[in-house]
Amino acid sequence: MREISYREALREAFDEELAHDENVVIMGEEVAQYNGAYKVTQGLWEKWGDKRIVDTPISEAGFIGMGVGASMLGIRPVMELMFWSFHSVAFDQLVNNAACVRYMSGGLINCPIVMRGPANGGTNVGATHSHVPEGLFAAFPGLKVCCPATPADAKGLMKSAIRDNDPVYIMENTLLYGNKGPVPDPSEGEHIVPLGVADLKREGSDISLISHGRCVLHALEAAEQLSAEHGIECDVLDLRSIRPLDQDAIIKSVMKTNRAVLVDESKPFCGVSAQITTLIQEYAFDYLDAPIKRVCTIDAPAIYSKHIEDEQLPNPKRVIETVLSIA
Amino acid sequence: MREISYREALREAFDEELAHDENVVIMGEEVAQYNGAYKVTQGLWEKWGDKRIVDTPISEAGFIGMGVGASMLGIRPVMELMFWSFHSVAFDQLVNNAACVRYMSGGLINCPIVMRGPANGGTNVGATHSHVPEGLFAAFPGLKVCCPATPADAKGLMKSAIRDNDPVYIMENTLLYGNKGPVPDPSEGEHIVPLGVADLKREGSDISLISHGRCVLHALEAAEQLSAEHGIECDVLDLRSIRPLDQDAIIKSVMKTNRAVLVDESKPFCGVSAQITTLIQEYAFDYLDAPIKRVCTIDAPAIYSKHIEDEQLPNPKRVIETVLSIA
Amino acid sequence: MSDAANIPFVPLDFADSPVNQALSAEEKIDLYRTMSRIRRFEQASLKQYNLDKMGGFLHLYIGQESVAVGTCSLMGADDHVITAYRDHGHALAVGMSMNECMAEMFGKQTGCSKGKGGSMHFFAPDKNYWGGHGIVAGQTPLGLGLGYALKYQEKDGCAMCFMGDGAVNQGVFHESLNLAALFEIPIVYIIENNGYSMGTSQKRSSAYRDCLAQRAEAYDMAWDLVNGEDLYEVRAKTHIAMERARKEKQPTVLEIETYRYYGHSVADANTKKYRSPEEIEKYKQHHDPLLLWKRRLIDEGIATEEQLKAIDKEAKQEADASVIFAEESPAPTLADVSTDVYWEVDNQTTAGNTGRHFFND
Amino acid sequence: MSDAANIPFVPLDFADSPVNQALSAEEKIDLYRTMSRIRRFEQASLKQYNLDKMGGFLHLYIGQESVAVGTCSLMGADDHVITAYRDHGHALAVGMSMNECMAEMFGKQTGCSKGKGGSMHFFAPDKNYWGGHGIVAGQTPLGLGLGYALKYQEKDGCAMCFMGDGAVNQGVFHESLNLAALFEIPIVYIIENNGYSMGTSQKRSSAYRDCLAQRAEAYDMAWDLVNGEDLYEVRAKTHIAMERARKEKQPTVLEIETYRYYGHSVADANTKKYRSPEEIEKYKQHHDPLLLWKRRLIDEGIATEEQLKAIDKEAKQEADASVIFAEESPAPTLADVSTDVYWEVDNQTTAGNTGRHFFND
Ligand SMILES: Cc1ncc(C[n+]2csc(CCOP(=O)(O)OP(=O)(O)O)c2C)c(N)n1
Ligand SMILES: Cc1ncc(C[n+]2csc(CCOP(=O)(O)OP(=O)(O)O)c2C)c(N)n1
Ligand SMILES: [Mg+2]
Ligand SMILES: [Mg+2]
Repeated sequence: MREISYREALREAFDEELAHDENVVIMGEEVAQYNGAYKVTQGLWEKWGDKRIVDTPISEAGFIGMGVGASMLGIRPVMELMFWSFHSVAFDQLVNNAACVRYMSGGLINCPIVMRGPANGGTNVGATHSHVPEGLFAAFPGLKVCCPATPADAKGLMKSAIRDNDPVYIMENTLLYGNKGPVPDPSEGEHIVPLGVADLKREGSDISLISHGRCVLHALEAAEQLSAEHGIECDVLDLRSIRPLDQDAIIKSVMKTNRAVLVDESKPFCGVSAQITTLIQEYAFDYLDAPIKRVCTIDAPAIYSKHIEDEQLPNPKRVIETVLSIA
Repeated sequence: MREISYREALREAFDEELAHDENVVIMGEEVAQYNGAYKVTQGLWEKWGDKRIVDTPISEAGFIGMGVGASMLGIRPVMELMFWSFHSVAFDQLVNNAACVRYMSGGLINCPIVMRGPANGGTNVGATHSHVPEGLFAAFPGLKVCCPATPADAKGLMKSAIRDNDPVYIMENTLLYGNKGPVPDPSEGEHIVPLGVADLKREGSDISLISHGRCVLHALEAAEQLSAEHGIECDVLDLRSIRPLDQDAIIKSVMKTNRAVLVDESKPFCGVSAQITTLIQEYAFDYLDAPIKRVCTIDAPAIYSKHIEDEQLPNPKRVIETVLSIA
Repeated sequence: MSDAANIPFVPLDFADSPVNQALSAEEKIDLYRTMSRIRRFEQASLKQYNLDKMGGFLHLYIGQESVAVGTCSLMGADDHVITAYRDHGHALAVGMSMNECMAEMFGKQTGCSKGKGGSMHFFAPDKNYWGGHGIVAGQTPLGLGLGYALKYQEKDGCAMCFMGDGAVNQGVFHESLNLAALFEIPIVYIIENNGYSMGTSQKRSSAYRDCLAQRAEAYDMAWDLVNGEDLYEVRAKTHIAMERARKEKQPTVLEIETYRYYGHSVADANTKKYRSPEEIEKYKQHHDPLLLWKRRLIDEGIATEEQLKAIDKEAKQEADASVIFAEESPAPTLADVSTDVYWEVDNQTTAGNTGRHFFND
Repeated sequence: MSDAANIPFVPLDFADSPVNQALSAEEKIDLYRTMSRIRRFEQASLKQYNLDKMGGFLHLYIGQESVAVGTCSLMGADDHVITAYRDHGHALAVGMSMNECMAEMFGKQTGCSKGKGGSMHFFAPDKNYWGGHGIVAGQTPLGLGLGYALKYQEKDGCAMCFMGDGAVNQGVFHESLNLAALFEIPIVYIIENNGYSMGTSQKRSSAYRDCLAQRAEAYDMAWDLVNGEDLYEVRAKTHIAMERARKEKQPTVLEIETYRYYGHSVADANTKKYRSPEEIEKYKQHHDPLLLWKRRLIDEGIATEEQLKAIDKEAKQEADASVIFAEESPAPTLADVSTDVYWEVDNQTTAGNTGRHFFND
């Protein structure tokens, strides 16, 4: 299969959906004339013009609220947050207007909006720019959240998200944009990955590594090393979508392996992995041979220093140590 | 001991701390001339005047940021959010500036600020006004969060919070303001409840009910009924403070009872109880005779209808059902 | 010095404006009817609130009726409305029924929002009415989005976004104004200035030069100040702003001066503390929009006192009937708590059936 | 018609303003030195950034030096400063050392923020410098708080809060302006208008009448527009605003026109796409604040070309030395990740030792 980058895969999703539905509009800071701060939208403005690809001022609450309002009338805005970290200045629009307006109107309204952008640490940009808010948003019923780890998933989930009639928040990752991977050629038909379906990216019977986003790559790397050096075979389950969640896949894997390590870039307190732990201990209680362990970001604001930030984040070394502590 | 209301207990804490430290200033919408939307600050403006009790416009991001800035220079603002739900329009100031400025400055700065106000469902004010964000904020290292359930704890925790040199977010509850309870008389010396110390509000050996805020009262009520009707004796542990957290008290209780039900007004996904569950299964794995169960708010935005909202929330009936399912 | 200085001052009569000249007698009476229906509806709801038939807040619109009725009477098929929590007036003005509104406050399944929204969250997208929003100024960028969509879809309509005088100090409103001007959005922001945000007077909450609408100048945007007690003036000036939006794709901020007779909400215990009883009485006696319009209709020979009284009576009967309707309607069940969260789930699509959406353990 | 019409136009010379008249020759040379140190420091950091010695972003201030230096040169003991992520100029202008700043960018323990903040987050509270903030306009209410505290503590100082031209469209800035005017806070908001927010020109991001500072009028607040290339003008006009804050407790918005020569950050690949190379060249040749100030000093007979060159050279040496200092300093350890989160924990107080604060499983 052809290989394209995560960035290109996303761009292809936008391009196809812009063609597929004239109500799709891409919006955000620097997405048009500048081609996107991380070049995800490169070339789209040139191709699609001012109406479909729209630069906004630095007014996240304003333009996201505008997108939510427009979506109520049938526009399908795909809004870039230059960093997902900037959610903090638009939180009300994100968790009240987008998430609750359907409910508060008794189902009269729906918001087919997509919010997207990079949501990750590891680029030495400091505490305010390194939030990983997938758990934060998945906590709000009414919202859907996903975190693609590969180019194929990035494209497939984005296309699902744009066609979804509920608000979907997609957490990308600046450190993945350049990664290449196989993505089906458009000539072979549409490549769509449904929300709510996890992907078993590696099979093993000794322990389940459950992860999402870039941490999936750490889990896979750790799994190879554990296999080679310790003879431990890991299931590596990529959640892909946090809400809806493929709980069946999680429970199935743990019932098989009887042990789980969750690899999650969230801060530990109330992170996504706390919710997954809660589900596993409830639905697979009798199958667990050891406590569920987590590898999260070390519990402090994100440190700037490039000499140490990678160690604050989950990484293969920490995954291996944790697996060995219970395997 | 004399009995005063939760509201009066808070007011007493403010009054004492206003006297104790001239840098303490109370701020928020309608806190001064109007005496507070929920009358928590009643009489303080008359007594302390314009400098110490300050009405603000409806500009939560602006005035909370102002409070954070002032706290960097040694002022100790105690800021009311008329509803904690309005955090959504001030989120950046709450989770970036207050929580991270110490870290980003390498410890050169600290923010002795208190944010407070009611944070609860159950008053039929709809989805946007009924958030319970203790888990949301406790997820941010740099912040401290507590949720008093009784008048004595309200006063004692508030006094600790005001004297604390870090940002402390206190989640009160409109449905508790009128509740009366024993609070030591000021003549007997200062009544202070430290952050990070849970309170075992009832003893029993069959199961641990772990809770915070108003849910503690549901847990206590359920415990009485379980004792009377089913002969089941519950430990009822009131966390009081979510971060710092009295993990020792939690683990000790579960090691004694071998079963736990968490009663938590959070929405279930990544709620406080997900974090507590994660800790228990890790630190008391071998002591658990059944999966940890949770009684949370039913996973949807808050419904308005007074005919049903109480059933969306944790309540004694749901606690009892859940306990019986594993006891 | 021109001759103008010698012409005696006579206040503008907005009755002469084309949009008012075009009104038929029947339409003028209808305007009265709608205002009367709002007032009677709210009086009935106040009574029911005090009988504990509702939960939460009740923000009464009484005293401000001419604003919603005057502005909404100008709406065409592609004009849309969004407002804050003080939303009953606009709801009835766009044509929602008393029944669905009263039932909503009673928290019943037959409510416009199935009892899920309450008093602050009335919705009727089929009538171009997008709520009812509780977070102060939270609706201001949503309104922008309505205007954005209209322009995007090349419809000739505009959005009207209502807000209070206290809402002008929320940052998102300013972001919205900048975006409206920059993107040339067909929107009219309408500040219903009733002088107070809860217990705080305009002076204690806002810094301004001459008035609040003037803040639009910061964005080189058109604005106007409107005397809200005069239905003709409301219509005349709003019409200009709506036409500017529809034809020129230019936004406007209108500040409409008005007054509320009751407290901020029914729970407002201080309503006679931060405003003097004399102030309230003055408005009721000399500036009441229903009274003034009634006089106007009589002066113009369009209706008699008796005819208008009959309209009031009908309105009261309609309101009373809506109470019975609400009372007799079924309450939501526990199952209802979990619907209307996700469109895909409600519509049982493949997406809605894939993965776990709800996390009740 | 008055006689004024007959007097030929001569531009104002801000050198005549009292605050500039009061400058000694040594002080004028010092102003040059500080500007030169900023430029050399940043040139050195750019080189190190390209050698991969730093992580994250590097937002260069080169071209804007007169703004930080002119304004901060007016600071007294009780005047405080806060700014955005483009913060190196202000840091050196308030007296921070190159060593601590360079080491910060290198992510070393000896950095002003112990390597925890990076280029965007320099801090020196002992020099009344409160950062360095990365969220656009997030610092604007913090600045307000500094002013609030000064007034509360009855100090005669003021706060200066810097921001970019793109930051004016964040709502929190407007909330801050309203509060500043309403509460009479001693603050000067300084918009450093370099014409662009990343790749977006002022025209494409902001709606305005004549200029951005004029938005202050919405709050009945004083404002002024300043030619930033002229150090005398920057000082003269900022001084007026600071005095207004200190003496009258009244806020001001100043918009200082300036220019950055490099991209938005070093990562900005489009820097020559959204602005023409000619535009950049024009500024470098005709509007460079160092060049202009150098000429001025020579014209005034205060310094010779050689003397100023020597200052540049010293500055470069200091910058080079700071690179060595940074390079040789130790990096933070994993243990350092977990300090500086809570004051009470760091200070091992009873509160800091009670309950669990960190949740690494
Ligand atoms: C963000 C936010 N802050 C505070 C409140 C609480 N609150 C509700 S209405 C109100 C006063 C608003 O006054 P105004 O905008 O003048 O509207 P009016 O009630 O007069 O119609 C306040 C403070 C809220 N709902 N949202
Ligand atoms: C809330 C927020 N949105 C977006 C960004 C990303 N961002 C950082 S700087 C910048 C441009 C700011 O331009 P301006 O205010 O003119 O300042 P300048 O960089 O020119 O000094 C943007 C969009 C951010 N840091 N914070
Ligand atoms: Mg008002
Ligand atoms: Mg700029």
